[in-house]
Amino acid sequence: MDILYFAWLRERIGVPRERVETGAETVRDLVAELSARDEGYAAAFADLSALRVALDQELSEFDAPLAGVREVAFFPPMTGG
Amino acid sequence: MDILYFAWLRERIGVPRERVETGAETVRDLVAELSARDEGYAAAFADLSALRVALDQELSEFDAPLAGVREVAFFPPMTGG
Amino acid sequence: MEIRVQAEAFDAGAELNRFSAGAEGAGGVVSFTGVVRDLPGGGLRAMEIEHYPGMTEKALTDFAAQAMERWALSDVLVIHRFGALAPGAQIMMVATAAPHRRAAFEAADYLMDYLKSRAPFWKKEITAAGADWVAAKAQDEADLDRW
Amino acid sequence: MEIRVQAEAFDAGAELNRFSAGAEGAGGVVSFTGVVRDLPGGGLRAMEIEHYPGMTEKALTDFAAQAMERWALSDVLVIHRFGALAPGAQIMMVATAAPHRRAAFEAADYLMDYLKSRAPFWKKEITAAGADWVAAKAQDEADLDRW
Repeated sequence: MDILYFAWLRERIGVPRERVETGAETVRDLVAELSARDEGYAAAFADLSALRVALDQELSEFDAPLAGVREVAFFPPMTGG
Repeated sequence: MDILYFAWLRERIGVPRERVETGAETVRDLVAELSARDEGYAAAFADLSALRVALDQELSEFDAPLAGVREVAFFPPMTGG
Repeated sequence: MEIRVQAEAFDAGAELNRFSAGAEGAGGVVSFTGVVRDLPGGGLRAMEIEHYPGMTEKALTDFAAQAMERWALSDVLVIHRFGALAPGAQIMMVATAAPHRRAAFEAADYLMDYLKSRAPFWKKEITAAGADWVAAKAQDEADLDRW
Repeated sequence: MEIRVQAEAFDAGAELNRFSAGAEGAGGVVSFTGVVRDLPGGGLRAMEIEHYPGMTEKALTDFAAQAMERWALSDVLVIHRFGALAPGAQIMMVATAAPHRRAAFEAADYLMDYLKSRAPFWKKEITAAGADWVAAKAQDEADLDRW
């Protein structure tokens, strides 16, 4: 599964994308797995209300299931326009 | 006092403007005076709800006083834009 | 604030660029361009626009000033043509520039409502069958109540 | 319907004219152009816009399709830039064409609200003091509830 990071989340994690093997069932499970890696990840994901998630390039929810998903992207609220 | 007519009112009256000497106190009085002239005027002014009036180039009401007014314009509802 | 009432065609794109370049501190520019629509099924030869010289400029200036007072705007542009216009021709244009987008949108929308029903313009449709004055729409009058 | 996500500058006036010329049956065209504003007091060196290639085009296409479904529109144009933009530069543009003006206004307003808060773009302000990610505004989120 490809995981992408954008904006300040990308800067804090230190990479724009990475490939992970995971059995996580939901986005929230995946976040817990990533946060368990080290303090950097834990800090980046500390406040989920400040983050958004897209599954296969579609905005989604942290409770959404990951079955069949190939690309997960995490990022702060968008500021386009 | 100058009286101006626009759009279909101008076409029905037959002139775009005319100069009248009048002692009419309100727009409504002036309309009554003009309507008394002949059937053409009477027909043109028959339905005041279909007309608008401007006094010295400012939208006004048929009950407005004419004291000091130099230019009165009658016309149908506007269709700009 | 610029108000123009003219018979000549104008280049909406060039006007938009010029207006945007001159609008200091604006974060957004909204424009509306009105186009002569053909009649359903075609057949419109021309749209003739009559106006009330003097009052037109005065009314448009008043509307623009009211918009500048009501919203925090950097600038306002209004161009309105008169005379005979072919189907597809541009009739008029409004542009508003503002620090915040909602102000620019609302002010342009407001100006259009006033232009439609309170500026002394009258439209006449010329077809092979003759000429008809366009009737004012109840909807346009109702739109004014929003402000 | 045309969606463009690009690093290059665009000419808003030329785009408006091209879009208007191609919008069959439209009685009005509304455009919104977003401009990089300097910071209060100046000092902005650049606004850097990051985006999510792939999802951005998808999201903008979805918003435009939703607008076409919700309002009777002749056409929709969305252009959004990414990369480093200087103060005064144009960031993005939305244009809507419709038989009736209110539809064009509402659809453009709607598209802007979605672009602001639901399209995957992130702005970063670069000053002499450093770089700061622009925070999302509660107002922009609230604006979405209008639709």
